[in-house]
Amino acid sequence: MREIRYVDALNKAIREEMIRDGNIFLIGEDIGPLGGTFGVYKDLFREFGEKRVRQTPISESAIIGTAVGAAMTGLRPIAEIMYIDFITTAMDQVINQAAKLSFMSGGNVQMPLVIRTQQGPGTREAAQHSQNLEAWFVHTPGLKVVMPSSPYDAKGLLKSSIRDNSPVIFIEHRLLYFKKGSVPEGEWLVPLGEAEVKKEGNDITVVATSLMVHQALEAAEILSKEISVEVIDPRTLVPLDIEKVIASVKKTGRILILHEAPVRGGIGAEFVRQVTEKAFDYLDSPPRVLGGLNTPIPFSPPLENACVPQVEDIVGMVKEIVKEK
Amino acid sequence: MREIRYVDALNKAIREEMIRDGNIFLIGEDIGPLGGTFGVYKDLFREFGEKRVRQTPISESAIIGTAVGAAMTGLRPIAEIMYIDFITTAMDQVINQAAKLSFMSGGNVQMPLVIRTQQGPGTREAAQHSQNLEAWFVHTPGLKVVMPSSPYDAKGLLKSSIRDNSPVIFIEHRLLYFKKGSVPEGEWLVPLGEAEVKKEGNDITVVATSLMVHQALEAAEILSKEISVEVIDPRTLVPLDIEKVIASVKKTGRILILHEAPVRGGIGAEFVRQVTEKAFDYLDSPPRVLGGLNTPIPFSPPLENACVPQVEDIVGMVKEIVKEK
Amino acid sequence: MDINRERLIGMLKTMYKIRLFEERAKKLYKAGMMAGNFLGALHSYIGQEAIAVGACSCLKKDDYVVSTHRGHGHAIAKGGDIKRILAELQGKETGYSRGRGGSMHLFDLKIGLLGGNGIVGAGLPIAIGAAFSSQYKKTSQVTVCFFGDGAATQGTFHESLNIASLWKLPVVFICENNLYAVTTPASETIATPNVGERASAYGIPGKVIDGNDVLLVSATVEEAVKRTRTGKGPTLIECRTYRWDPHCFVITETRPKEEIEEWKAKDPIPRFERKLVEEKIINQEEIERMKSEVIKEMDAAEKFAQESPLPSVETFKEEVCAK
Amino acid sequence: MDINRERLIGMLKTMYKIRLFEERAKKLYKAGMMAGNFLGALHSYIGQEAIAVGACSCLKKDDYVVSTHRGHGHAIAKGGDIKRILAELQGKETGYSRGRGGSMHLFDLKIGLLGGNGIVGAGLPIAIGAAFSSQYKKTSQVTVCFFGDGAATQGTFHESLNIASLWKLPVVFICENNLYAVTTPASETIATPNVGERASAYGIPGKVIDGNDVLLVSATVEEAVKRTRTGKGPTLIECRTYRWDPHCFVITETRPKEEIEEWKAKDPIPRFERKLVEEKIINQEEIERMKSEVIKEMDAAEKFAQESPLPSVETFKEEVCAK
Ligand SMILES: Cc1ncc(C[n+]2csc(CCOP(=O)(O)OP(=O)(O)O)c2C)c(N)n1
Ligand SMILES: Cc1ncc(C[n+]2csc(CCOP(=O)(O)OP(=O)(O)O)c2C)c(N)n1
Ligand SMILES: [Mg+2]
Ligand SMILES: [Mg+2]
Repeated sequence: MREIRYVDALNKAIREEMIRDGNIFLIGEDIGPLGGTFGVYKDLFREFGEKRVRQTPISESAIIGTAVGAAMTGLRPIAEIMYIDFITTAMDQVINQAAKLSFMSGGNVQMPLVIRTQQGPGTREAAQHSQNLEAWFVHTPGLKVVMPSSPYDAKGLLKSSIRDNSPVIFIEHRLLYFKKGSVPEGEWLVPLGEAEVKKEGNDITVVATSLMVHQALEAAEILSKEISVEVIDPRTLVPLDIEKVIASVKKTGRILILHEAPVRGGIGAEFVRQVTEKAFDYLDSPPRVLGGLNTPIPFSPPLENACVPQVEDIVGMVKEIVKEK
Repeated sequence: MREIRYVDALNKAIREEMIRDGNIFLIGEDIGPLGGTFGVYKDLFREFGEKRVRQTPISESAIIGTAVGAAMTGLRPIAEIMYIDFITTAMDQVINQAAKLSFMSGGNVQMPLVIRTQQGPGTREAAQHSQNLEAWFVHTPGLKVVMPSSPYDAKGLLKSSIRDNSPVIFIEHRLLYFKKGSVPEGEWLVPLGEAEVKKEGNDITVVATSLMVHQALEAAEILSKEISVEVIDPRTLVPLDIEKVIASVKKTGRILILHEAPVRGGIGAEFVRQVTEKAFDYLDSPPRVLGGLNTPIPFSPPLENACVPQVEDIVGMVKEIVKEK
Repeated sequence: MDINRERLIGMLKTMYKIRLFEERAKKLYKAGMMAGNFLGALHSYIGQEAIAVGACSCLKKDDYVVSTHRGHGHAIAKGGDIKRILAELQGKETGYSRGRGGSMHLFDLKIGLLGGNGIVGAGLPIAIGAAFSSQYKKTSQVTVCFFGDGAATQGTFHESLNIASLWKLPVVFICENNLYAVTTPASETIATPNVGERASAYGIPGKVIDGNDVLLVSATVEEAVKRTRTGKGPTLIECRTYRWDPHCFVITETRPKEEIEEWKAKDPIPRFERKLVEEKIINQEEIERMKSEVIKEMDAAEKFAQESPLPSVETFKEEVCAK
Repeated sequence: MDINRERLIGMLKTMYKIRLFEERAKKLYKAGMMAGNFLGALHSYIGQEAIAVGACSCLKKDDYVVSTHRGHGHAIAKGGDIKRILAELQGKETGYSRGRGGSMHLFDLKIGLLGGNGIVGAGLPIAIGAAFSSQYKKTSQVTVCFFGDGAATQGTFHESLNIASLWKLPVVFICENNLYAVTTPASETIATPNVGERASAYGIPGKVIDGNDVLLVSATVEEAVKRTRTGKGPTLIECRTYRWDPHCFVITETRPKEEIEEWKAKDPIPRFERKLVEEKIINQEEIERMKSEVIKEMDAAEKFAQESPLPSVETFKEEVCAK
């Protein structure tokens, strides 16, 4: 199978869907001739023109608001927020409008809207360009939350998100854009709400999304002689395929959840809640979360690195958990 | 001791602090002659004038931004957001500015800022006026999060918050404003980061904040003949006095966390994470969370009531947990 | 008057409908018969009827209206069914939003009603989106976006007017300046004497008009609608007006009594009625007949709402769990 | 010229300082010696020097400056120490923000530098707050708030200018219109030809000036500062200018070559220099001496930054855990 980059997989997904459905349009900053800051929209402006690739002023509330109004009246917008950190300037439109209006109208209006954004530390851009905010959206009823880790998932999940009739927040990772992976030709989808076992194992379940899947797989590889690690990527946090996670924990008896966001109040805690509720008797040791330190992300490289789980931290933590009891 | 209402306790705290420190000022909507929508600022405009009680246009970003700029330059603002739902229009200033600038400046600036707001369903105002959003702020490094349940705590915690040099989000509950409780005269504080056992018990630990403390106590009362419930109010979610919770769980072996916000990704999960990590071997049954349904809050009273834990739900859940194993 | 007789009479009737609806709603609210009356998210439109009616009289059925927290008048003027509005206010399953939304959230896509909003200023970007849709699909639909003086100081006002102008979107912005946001006077919140004149900052036409003159409102909006239907972009119209009731029914009245009385004397309904009588478009008898028709409609709506079932908690829970 | 000689020479020197600093920073960046050069949060101020220098030449040490993501020029013009700026860009403990903030977040309360910002438009409300502080404490401090053409379309622009006007806050808004926000031309983002003329929407004076003329900038800002120091409220000044480099060093250049060349020909430094030479305020020899002083300072800064330690991870972790 051919190998393409995550960024190109996203580009293909959007292009294919735009060809399929004339009601899809793109809205966001610098998405015209530049093709978006990271190139996800490369050449789409040339192909589809400014009608369907709508470059905006720096007005995030209006970007999401325009998408909301357009979605309510029959279009299928894909709105880009350049960095997830900037979504803070549009939260009302995301949370009170996009997520709620279909419900509040008693189903009178629909909201087929995708908000594409990217997040994560690791690029020395400091605290206002490095947050991982998925937990906020997981806690917001009415939104679906998607976090692809591979080019294959990126393409298949983005197509599913675009076809979904609910608002979806589609969160990419800056450090994944240029990673390659195999992506078959032709028409296929990855459904929302289906976790994938990225690597089978028997001693411990490691749950990770986005960039952390790669760190988890690296750690699993390093540990492979001593510990058999199962790596599960939920791929979508809402809807969540908790069954696959539970099944894995029932097999391994141990679970570690990884994320870059601060541990406190992060999605790891939500996994712990569900796992302890549903598989308490299968647990050989307490479920653990390895995530970010409880601090804004610092600029300086060694400090930044210290703030988010590194492969060696994961290796260490897995060993610690497996040794317990 | 004299009994006063929660709203009046807040009023007294602010008034006393404003007399003590001339750098404290109030900023927000309708806080002038009206004294705030719920009367927290009653008579303060008359006493302190428009210099220190600054009524604004409906511009939440500017309200918080003004407070941020003022705090950085030596004042001690108390900014009001009328309903927590409206903070979505000011999230950048709360999250990227107030919470981070002291850190990002390497300590060069301080941020002694209190954001006062109120939240909760129960008043038939629908989904854009009924959210409980504490989980977002707990997940934001750099903020302190306070949620008083009684007039005593309201007064003591607000005074501590005002004197703190970090940004504090102080979350009140609309349904508590007119509840009375005893509040001693004179000068005293309730420190941030100190949980309180609101009722002692041996069979199960119930953790609750804000309005839910009252529901928990009512449930405990109903159950008192059969089950001995310990009710703990952390009072501040950040900093969190997890030790007191752990100590209680070590005694009871069981824990239920209550909140009105949706269970998914709520603060209950964070308690479960910490408790399983720190007291796994003491748990006789899986920690449980009883919280809101996973939906925007509906307007219609029976639907709204069904969305958040009612006393009878708590009673039922406690029985269920204690029966387990 | 270059508007036809039927339309004029329709306008008067709609003004009565709004007035009497709001009076009925207030009565029911005060009798404890509204779902929302614990804290009173009930915002009366009385006094401002000329604006909704004047503006909506220029619109076709499939044109869009973006409304506010004070939205009953907009819904009725756009052709909303008062039975379903009242049912919604009582949290009934037969309400426009099946009891999920309540007073501030009336939606009916069939008549282009895109909802009120509980967040001040949130409607403006949504209106841009609806207008963008029509432009994209090359329909000739127009979007009318209502908002208050209070909303004019939200950042969304700026972002939306700027984009609407840049993209020449088919939208008409109508600022209902009733001089107050809750208890805060517009003079304390808007740095210029008028909102309408801010239009120049976006390179679009701006008007400041008497919002209690329904004919002036309709003529002004008519022109703006024509302009924007033919691709010439948005207009900002500020209508000066006044609400008779307090912000909502739990907020203490803080406005001077004399001011309220002064404005009550400028009641837009008798003013329009007198004009129609003078011009012999309607006579007293017809007016009485019209009023009693409206009252009958109101009685029927009350009965309908009253007899309608509350939503089923079981069904609701199933719906939520299915998600 | 009614500015004294010393100040004029100081201005020229500061312009050189900024220019040479940015060139040095770029060189180090391209050599992989900056902390932030993975994705390049390094925004060059070259071409815009006249604005920071002209504006800050009107300020006292305790006046406040609110800066942006493109903030090195503001920091230097306000009297920032280039050693500590460069150290910050390299993520060193000796940097202004102890390596916590980086290029976009330079703070020094001692010289009134209230930080850059990574969020476009976020500085405006913060500037309002600083100005409010001075008004509250009855100091005569003024706040200068820099922002780009891109920031002028954020909602915060509207909210802040409105409040500044209402409250007559001691603030001067300086929009550095360099014609682009990243790759998006200002003509596609601002519905009117100028940002400056939007001032009328807030009832404050507005100016649109050549931002490459340091004397014009300083004269215009001087007037605004005087006005606002005496309680007459804010002014909005739009300075038309151009940045020579791409938005930052990882964004592809999309602007027409000819346009870039055209603007390079309008370089504010030789323009000012010529004027000073003509007016015999400085001669060529003094200029050369000045430049070599600046280069020496730059070398010292580079050495200082290079030799400074990175922050200690252990100490940092302890700090975090203590919270
Ligand atoms: C973002 C936001 N801030 C505050 C409120 C609370 N609030 C509800 S209505 C209102 C006043 C609105 O004034 P205006 O826009 O003039 O409309 P009016 O009520 O006068 O019709 C306020 C402050 C809100 N709903 N949303
Ligand atoms: C709220 C927000 N949206 C988008 C960005 C990404 N971004 C960084 S700088 C910039 C352009 C800013 O343009 P302008 O204000 O004109 O300043 P300039 O870069 O031209 O100096 C953008 C879009 C951001 N940092 N913050
Ligand atoms: Mg008003
Ligand atoms: Mg620019």
